[in-house]
Amino acid sequence: MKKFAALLLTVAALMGFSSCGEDNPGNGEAAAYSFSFDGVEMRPGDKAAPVLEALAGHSPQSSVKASCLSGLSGEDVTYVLPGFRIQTFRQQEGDADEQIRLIILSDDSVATPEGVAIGAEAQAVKDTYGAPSEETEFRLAYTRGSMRLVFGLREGKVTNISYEVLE
Amino acid sequence: MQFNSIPFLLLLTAALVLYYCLPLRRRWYVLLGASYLYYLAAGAEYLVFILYTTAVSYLTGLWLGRRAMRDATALAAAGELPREERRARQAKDRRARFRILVGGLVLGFGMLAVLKYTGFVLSGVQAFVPTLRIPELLLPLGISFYTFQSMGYLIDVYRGKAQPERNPFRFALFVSYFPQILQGPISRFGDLEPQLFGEHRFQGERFRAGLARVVWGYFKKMVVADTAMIAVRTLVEQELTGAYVVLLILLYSAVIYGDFTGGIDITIGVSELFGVRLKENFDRPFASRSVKEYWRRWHITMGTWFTDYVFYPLSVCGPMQRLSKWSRAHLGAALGKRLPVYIATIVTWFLTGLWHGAGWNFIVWGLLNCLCIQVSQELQPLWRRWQAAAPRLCASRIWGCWQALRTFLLMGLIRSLDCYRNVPLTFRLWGSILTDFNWGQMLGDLTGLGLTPADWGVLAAGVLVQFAASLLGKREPLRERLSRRPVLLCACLTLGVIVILLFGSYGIGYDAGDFIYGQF
Amino acid sequence: MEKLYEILKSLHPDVDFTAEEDLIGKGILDSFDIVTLITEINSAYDVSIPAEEILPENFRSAAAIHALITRLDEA
Amino acid sequence: MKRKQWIACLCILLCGGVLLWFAQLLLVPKYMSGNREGAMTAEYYGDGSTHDVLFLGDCEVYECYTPPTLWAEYGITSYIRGTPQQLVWHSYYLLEETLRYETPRAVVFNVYAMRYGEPQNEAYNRVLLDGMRFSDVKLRAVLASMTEEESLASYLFPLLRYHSRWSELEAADLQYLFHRDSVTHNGYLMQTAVVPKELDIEGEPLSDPTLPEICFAYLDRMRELCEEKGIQLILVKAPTNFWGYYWYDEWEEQMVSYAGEHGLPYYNFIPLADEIGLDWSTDTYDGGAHLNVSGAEKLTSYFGAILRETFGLEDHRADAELSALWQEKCNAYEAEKNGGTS
Repeated sequence: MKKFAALLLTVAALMGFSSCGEDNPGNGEAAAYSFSFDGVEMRPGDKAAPVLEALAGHSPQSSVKASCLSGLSGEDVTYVLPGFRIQTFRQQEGDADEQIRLIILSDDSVATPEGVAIGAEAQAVKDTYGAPSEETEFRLAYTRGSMRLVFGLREGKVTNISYEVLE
Repeated sequence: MQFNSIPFLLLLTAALVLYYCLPLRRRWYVLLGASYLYYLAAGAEYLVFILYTTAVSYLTGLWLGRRAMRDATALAAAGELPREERRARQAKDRRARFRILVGGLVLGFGMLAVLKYTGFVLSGVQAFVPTLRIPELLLPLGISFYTFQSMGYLIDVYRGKAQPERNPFRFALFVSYFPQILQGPISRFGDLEPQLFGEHRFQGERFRAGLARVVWGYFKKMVVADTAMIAVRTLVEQELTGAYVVLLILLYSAVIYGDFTGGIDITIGVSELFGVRLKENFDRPFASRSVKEYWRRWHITMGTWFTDYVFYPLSVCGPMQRLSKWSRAHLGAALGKRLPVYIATIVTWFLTGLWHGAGWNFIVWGLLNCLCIQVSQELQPLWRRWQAAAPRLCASRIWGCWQALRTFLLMGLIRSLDCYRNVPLTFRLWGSILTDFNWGQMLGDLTGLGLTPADWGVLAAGVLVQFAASLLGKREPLRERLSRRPVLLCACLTLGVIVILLFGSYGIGYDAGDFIYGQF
Repeated sequence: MEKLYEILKSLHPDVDFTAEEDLIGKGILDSFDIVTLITEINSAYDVSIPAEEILPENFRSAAAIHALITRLDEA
Repeated sequence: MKRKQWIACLCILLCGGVLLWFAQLLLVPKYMSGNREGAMTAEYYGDGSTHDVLFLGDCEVYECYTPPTLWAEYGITSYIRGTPQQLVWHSYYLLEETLRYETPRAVVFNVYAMRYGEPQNEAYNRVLLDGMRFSDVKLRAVLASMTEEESLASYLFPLLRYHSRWSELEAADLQYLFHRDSVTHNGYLMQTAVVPKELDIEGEPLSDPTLPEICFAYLDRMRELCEEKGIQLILVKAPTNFWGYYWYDEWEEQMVSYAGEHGLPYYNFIPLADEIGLDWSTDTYDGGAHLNVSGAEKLTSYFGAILRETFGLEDHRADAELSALWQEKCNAYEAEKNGGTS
């Protein structure tokens, strides 16, 4: 009987501690990659409004891709900026929580904060960012938290760079 | 396989047709076949767990039965023995049988504990060992229910209240009977066995009553509970404070009532289609005037299970009797006689909470219920003096309604722990009811909770219909009266089906309404 | 029977147990009393009342309690 | 229960059934305004006449080819069985069903759908499958296209899917209870707006350029079905010029090699845009993603020439009965084009 009581106590104690273990944050993920241009930092998954306001000076042109069925909610929008473009998703025009889905570097006039630009060697990318989480003949991908930095490759050279939101 | 899914209805129809075609004595084969088909649909990987529990309790039961037989014949063969020696031998045999019982219980409850509580306990250990990886354990369908039912069987066999079942297939049906596997009621072997294997000729009236009960269960579940659940989910996700918490209490009461009693109505109704009568699990619970009475009307079979197999044995077992003697000797008569019962009650409610879920909110939920019962028990003398002071008022209906309302709100408050599933957050939200009671804002924002005005209308109508049915059915449930008038019943059922199909919350856009108690 | 009356008297001195026929219904014996009663009876009569015998009809009156004790004694 | 009671019950059940059937007719979306695309599939059954050319595909088909122009300029009869984001297996089952009604001389399939290996949204399934008449083909189409959350029952009894529309009913739901108006011209959904194209940018980078295996499997089945019935299968890629519906070079290579391997004609109209005479400032209604009516006519007359010269489709304008029928269609087409009621 004493053994039973002892067992009960230890189990209760263990559970007692579990309550404080409930909301300890997951071990810190390495910070997600972000792109910056003209002092404005942006990351896929962020709200689009503040970033677009900050970049208003470059008068981004926007283009909307409506879905085939007009009733379907949501549309993708692309904002073209010097050397790169931002693709977002929103419910409708002026939607407050329009979200950045994709940042695409289109030419070598811009580079990633870590200094890699279009035309760089695949090996240069690996030297800068280390082992990729996904490597194929056509691409190198570095996944961090809820986003992914992808380098498109043709004949070992970087042809496009994009920051993507993980679905 | 959900109750409100097409495959279930197909399985049920096929089983019914086959059931009434077979000769009377072989009809239970259909039930066994349907039960295992139903269980397989939930996932073949779960099968091994239910087979394990069935085997453990079947074999332990047989062993206990044989051992009891052997002890009795040995004792009789030994002829006349002095009282002392006979008593000692009986005690020795009983202890040996007790060890077999404990072996069976440990194996049975052990599996439940491992599958259900490892994650919970390990998350506690994780506070010390952060790198500990908690394995993802799958929780077999209805494990809490069929484990309790088979363990109850073992204790009944040990106590001699039930004869062990020799035929493994019959016993397998007792454990896995498909209507009640998902969320009970937790039946006793003595009650269910004669029903399952009795001779059930087709009786029109009982069949119609069962059908009416099934449709009524679907109505409560799909029209009321699932609609209210949409708003509850928004309230919980956004953790809205103040008057929203009161709204959540009211809505979640409608959800849990519609979902659980509706589910049990479907279970008992379906079982009645086969002529198998199951124990009632509810008796107009929201009419109860005290927490103690509430727990005699809500989830009755679980309450009696914990009382018969946990509370009483605990309060009269050896160590508790020694404690009772010691406490009465040292702490005086009043506290002395209360201590053992308090301890037994607290442990019982701790386990009841734990049974509901592997989480602190469930345990706190259990202990709070225990606290309410103990406090109202202690205030009994105070309450009698108040009753003596104003007898006419206390006997009046208004007072009765006030008590029922008070109990309803209190139980709703405690039950909201189920929704938030986080104890500190729940207490903070309870506090917010007093600090910022923003009922104006809440009333204005009703459509923002995911329900259109039309849905709110359906919800209100549904609750009113339930309230009316419960009032009309005070003396005799409506379905019994209706089952005696087939044409009227047919009209009601058709109308019911149409209402469910039109106003039910099901299909795309609503995630399939799985039963709250189905996840235990 | 005498020992039984003594035990009952020690619990509730003001109740006349010889005549009382509905101890449970009238709420004279509550759950605390029953547990204490069982402990006293077990030590006084050297029997052990199992949990499944805790039923209203066994504790309805002093006579019923006594019948329970004798039944357990012969078993 | 006595016989009289049985009869009463049966009557009640019958009334219940009729009521549910009526509720289903009432609650099913009518697609007469707003999303008119929903009414296109069912419209085919009302046409009744036979056609030499059958177009299959998504919006790059039902908004880029105009049957009345094909008839007016070349006397070729055609029908477009297109639906929004029609997947390859949708097209295959539509073809199989259409062959139960008629055997066209040529089937034109737009290859853009090859990029989708799985359904993108339940709405696209509903828009196509709800319109189809009940048949074993529809059953197989439903089973092949259903997403995770959908159920076969909700296609057999659409009431199970649209029951919650009871609180959003409009006048149209009552007006179009038993009939539907036609919203297209032999499957062509007219778009008269003009939104010039501005941005000339590429599509987003591709993570995996290879086209899904399942698409080629169903394309093979379509090819075999056409060979079996002696129908000429023609693969086309509509001239779109938009970052959102970008046609990648890797995809083009795979389609060219597939067409070459099976000896199928494949026309990619994107590079031919200038030859067709498309002007991206006037011929598109959404900035380059789709053609409007003027763009569609240009493409149709260009494609008509190919159909006549390369595939030798005859000119039926001499046939009195057909020309009377098509005259009506052309009048309706011109009326909508000039009337501007899009």
